Amino acid sequence: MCKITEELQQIAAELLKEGKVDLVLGYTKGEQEEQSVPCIVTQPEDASKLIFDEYSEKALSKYLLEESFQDKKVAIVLKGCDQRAFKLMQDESRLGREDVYLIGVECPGMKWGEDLSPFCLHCDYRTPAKEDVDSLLTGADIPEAMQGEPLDHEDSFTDINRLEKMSKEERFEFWKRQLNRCKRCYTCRNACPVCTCRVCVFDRENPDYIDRAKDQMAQHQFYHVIRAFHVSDRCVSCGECARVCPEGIPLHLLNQKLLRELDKFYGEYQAGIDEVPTPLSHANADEPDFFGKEGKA
Amino acid sequence: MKIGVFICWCGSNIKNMVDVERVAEATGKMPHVVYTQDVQYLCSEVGQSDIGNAIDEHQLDRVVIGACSPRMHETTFQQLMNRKGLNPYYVEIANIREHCSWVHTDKAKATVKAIDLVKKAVAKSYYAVPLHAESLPVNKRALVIGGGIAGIQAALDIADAGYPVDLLEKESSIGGKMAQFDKTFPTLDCSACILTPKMVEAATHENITLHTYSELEDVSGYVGNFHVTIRKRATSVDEERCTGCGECVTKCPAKVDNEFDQGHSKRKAIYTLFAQAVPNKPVLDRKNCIYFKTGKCGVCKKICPTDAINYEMEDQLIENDYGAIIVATGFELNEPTHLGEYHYGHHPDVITSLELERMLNASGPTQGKMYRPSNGKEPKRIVFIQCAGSRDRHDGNSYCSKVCCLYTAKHTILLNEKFPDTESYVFYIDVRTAGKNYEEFYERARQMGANYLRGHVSKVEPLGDSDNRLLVRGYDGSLGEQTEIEADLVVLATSIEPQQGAKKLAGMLGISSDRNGFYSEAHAKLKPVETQTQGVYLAGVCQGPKDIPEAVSQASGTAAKAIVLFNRGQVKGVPTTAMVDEELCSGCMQCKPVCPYEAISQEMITERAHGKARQRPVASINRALCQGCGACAGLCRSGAMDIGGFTGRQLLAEVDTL
Amino acid sequence: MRIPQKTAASHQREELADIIRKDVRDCYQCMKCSSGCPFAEEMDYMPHQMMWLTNLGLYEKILNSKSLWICASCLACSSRCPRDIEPAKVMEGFRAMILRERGRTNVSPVIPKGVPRQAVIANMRKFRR
Amino acid sequence: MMQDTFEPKIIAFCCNWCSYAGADLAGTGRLKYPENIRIIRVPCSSRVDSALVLRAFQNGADGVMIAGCHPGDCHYDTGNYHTRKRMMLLKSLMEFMGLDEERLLVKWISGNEADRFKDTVESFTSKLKKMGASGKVRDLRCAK
Repeated sequence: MCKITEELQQIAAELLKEGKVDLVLGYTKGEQEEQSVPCIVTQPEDASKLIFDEYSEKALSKYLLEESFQDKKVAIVLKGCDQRAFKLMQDESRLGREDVYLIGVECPGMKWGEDLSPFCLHCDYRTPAKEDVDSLLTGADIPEAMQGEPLDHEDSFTDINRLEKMSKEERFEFWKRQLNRCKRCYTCRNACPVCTCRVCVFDRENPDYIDRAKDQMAQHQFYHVIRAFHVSDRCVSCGECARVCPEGIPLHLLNQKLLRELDKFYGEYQAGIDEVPTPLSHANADEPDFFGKEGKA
Repeated sequence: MKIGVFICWCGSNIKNMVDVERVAEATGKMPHVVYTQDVQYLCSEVGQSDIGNAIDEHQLDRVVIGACSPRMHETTFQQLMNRKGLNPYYVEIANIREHCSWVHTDKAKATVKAIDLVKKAVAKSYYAVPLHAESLPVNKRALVIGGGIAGIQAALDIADAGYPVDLLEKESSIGGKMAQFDKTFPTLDCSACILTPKMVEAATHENITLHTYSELEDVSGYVGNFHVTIRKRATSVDEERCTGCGECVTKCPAKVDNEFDQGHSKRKAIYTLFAQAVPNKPVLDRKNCIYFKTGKCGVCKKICPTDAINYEMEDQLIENDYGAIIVATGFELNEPTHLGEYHYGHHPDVITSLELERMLNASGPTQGKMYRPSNGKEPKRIVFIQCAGSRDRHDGNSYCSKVCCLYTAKHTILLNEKFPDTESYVFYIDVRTAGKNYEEFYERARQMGANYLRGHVSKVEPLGDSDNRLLVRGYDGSLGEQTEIEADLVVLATSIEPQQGAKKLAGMLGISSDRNGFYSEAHAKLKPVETQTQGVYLAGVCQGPKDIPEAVSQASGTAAKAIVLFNRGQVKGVPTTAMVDEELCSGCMQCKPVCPYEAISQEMITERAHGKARQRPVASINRALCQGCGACAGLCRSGAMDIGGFTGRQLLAEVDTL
Repeated sequence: MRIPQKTAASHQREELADIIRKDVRDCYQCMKCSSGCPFAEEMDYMPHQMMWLTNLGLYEKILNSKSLWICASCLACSSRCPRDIEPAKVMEGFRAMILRERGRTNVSPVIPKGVPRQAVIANMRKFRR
Repeated sequence: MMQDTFEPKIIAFCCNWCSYAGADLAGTGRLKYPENIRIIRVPCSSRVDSALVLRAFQNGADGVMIAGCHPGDCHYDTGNYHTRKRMMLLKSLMEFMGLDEERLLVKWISGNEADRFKDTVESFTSKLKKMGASGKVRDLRCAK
């Protein structure tokens, strides 16, 4: 058993025993070896169920919005990206810091099948900042690929570069191939820790954004463009959207592309680390004008 | 829902290019349209009564007009709706004249387009919501921030109109920079002689309350209803008891550099800012007070005949409500030490214009005598360097400080008058004399002997002679050669800059600053004293460099704006404001920084869910402030934010019909 | 050039003022005199510079300049001066000062090629003894 | 030839204070431009969100134009700064997805630039005529 899991179980048991929290939200081993699933522990003796490993990808913070978690004191396990998501939710008044006990864990990098997630390779915030959490557990086994400096955005999201080099028609065909597989199961949206609207626009009947477009392709384009926009500057780079997609659509490329453009023209911004407002919530005169006389339009 | 569609011929203006009957016929087939008519002139009385009669006869609740631009006659039709007891936002106008009949040449195509445009308007009207303008009462009391000449003028004007004014000043006396000046251009009026009566008038005016030695702590609210907290710093002198006899000042043993004289004299730790200070009661500068530094001394307390000294006095927080705020915070002068080539700060005989101003002032540190700080002798040859830090992108401010040309001309004139055997040399880039009688004033300066050399000085250095004089290296554009002058005194026309705290204040007031840090007016030409925040007005140099008459007229302008607001007694917002669907809003407040009017704030609502009452945050619109731009609605992810008259549903309906 | 500590003595300034009856202080260096002067190219100090040296009190430079003698007294400058200073008159004033102080004229007469007759005659006037 | 008969459909969102007024002025000045454009009045260009633009394309618009005040002239001070930021992102995402980002035109047209309005409509229309019908985002079942 790794050091973090051991310490985690210990802390969880103590918190429950002392009555500091009503429940601990963490991970436990799933049915398969290469799978960890969310788990709620309410009794000190069950704390031994909790684990933390390189398959504990799921961002847990969004559970806190659910009805069953209201009015309860919760301890929650957070990786670096999860903590960013938590911070963003906090900044966006979705939840308060007071009733939540944060257990920060050092992330060893998450697996996408055999490989490490490109998000993790690029990540320079694997461990939450000490002052942002109540307990911080470190000492993860860091795989070799992640021991050096994190990769640049360009070097980890190579698919974006590849797509950018294609012709427009090739790109269109690529996305057509990808998006035509979309079943609009909304798993990407549900897994995303920053998709936190009370009612998603795509769940609203009036105006009915989806039903109007009966053509599959047009609908998918609509959905994914809008989703990429809603996430863009608020993305905490956990990579869950792409990982959970049952059709394996690389839809993280869309919001990462937007993020890259935002960084290029308006300076780097990391949601959940840097202070709000996010880049799209403010604009000023000094920013580049693409649509003036010499602009690309 | 019963919709009536009216198509205007506009005489031949529309009819010649659009088949109006066909338009009426085509739109008449749309759902909910119960009546259509084409009319020769809809805006005429006949046309208006046609619409009115149709409303009565067919019980129409919505009206769609196909006519000229809504920018032309929207209000005409809205008023008609009002008269008919319908909400004015139940009328929708399709622009088939400016956007159709006038710009096209093919009647068939133009008719198709006109049908589209009217259909679009009908579709939009399906989702029309009734709108009302919010009006709120105005608190008829003004706050003027800054007690310089602009602030004083604004306060006096408002007070004379019969409204109470609070005048806030951070120093211990009102008067501002003008109190430091000797004479004013172009008339050479003595600055104190024209300022002091105004100061006294402000202090004694029944409608003006002075808050000196005070700063703005916090502002909330909006036009007509600002809630302001003022921090009155502890003066350690009980205002009620103090008679201003000055005994404490005389006896105080602590001497420090006098900022008012730019360090060319000393003042005591307990002091009045200057002789004619208003209010003329001393304040204790705790940083330099021996009692506060060591716990020993207490001379002032012992000597005070009325026992007015109170070492335990604390800062006071004063809270007040105002309807309008006038910002007249003025400026600072740049300390030109960073311009190494001028040797300022390294040689005592390189001084700034304000230092010279104090020297020339009869009530200044030298009682109007000129002297060289290095040896106390009278300077014979004085070199003025213009644009020292202004119009300098490299190491200063890129803008023009505007007043230096004239005050330097004034200095040369004053020097020539008082000390006829001094020589003045002025190095300049341009001389700008835009202003009434300014050119004549500049001419007079040249006439009287000032030598104007066109060229910037590149270096001032000590000459190294026994007199410790300076060598000024410049260029004379007229002769076209490098020119050196041995000078006894070098005077730098330093750059005017916004106050250090300008940005913080802007944040508190919700107003914006330009790239140079001066406050931005709402419109460069037509709203020069307003800001983007309604009810906050700008007077004086805080908005940009300007001279006294300009600052005073701007101040009176702000006063007029405040008085208009107070006379009207209420603020009426626009009806087409943002609206929040609280059911959808999660209170993420991404919309808040987008709003240019600070009209969005967070509010807690109570909601019953699962049998429990729970508080949760939502965005809330102040409809008096919101101007209805919709930038927030364009950003809102959940669609909780919408704009009346241009709701997401309405715009979608328009898009969908096309 | 370093501006000397001692510039023209007041008696010199008075003498000039006496001759020309104009206030050179009025000059604001618009340079119209130089832009219209037919001989500006030949001069060491152009008319506007002469005006400027006058203002600065650098009379020595003026009195030693070639320009005084190249000036053809065509009066183009005078007729166009927006300040009514009449630079030609100022030039004449300095020439007069020199001529009054006999022996001062160490400048040789220069008659550039293609000079109009009027100028030659003007020169004659200047160099008369 | 297709190009000769094809009439593109253009939806334009014009801000009330500048571009809509510019279009009005084009009318008052009797300038002539093609009939393909349908103008939707919005209070400010920043009111337009990407959903509206996409919806227009889905509905068969061959081109969408968003016109606002010149930067610095916005009636609401900062609205068009938001517009240019949001629309730049939308255009680059469209390009990234292989969609014709040229079909989305963002233009600053002031209230007195009637000629600019006319020129913009003319050149945009002729460009779209050359490009042909937009099919990539179009919802075929929506098309009338």
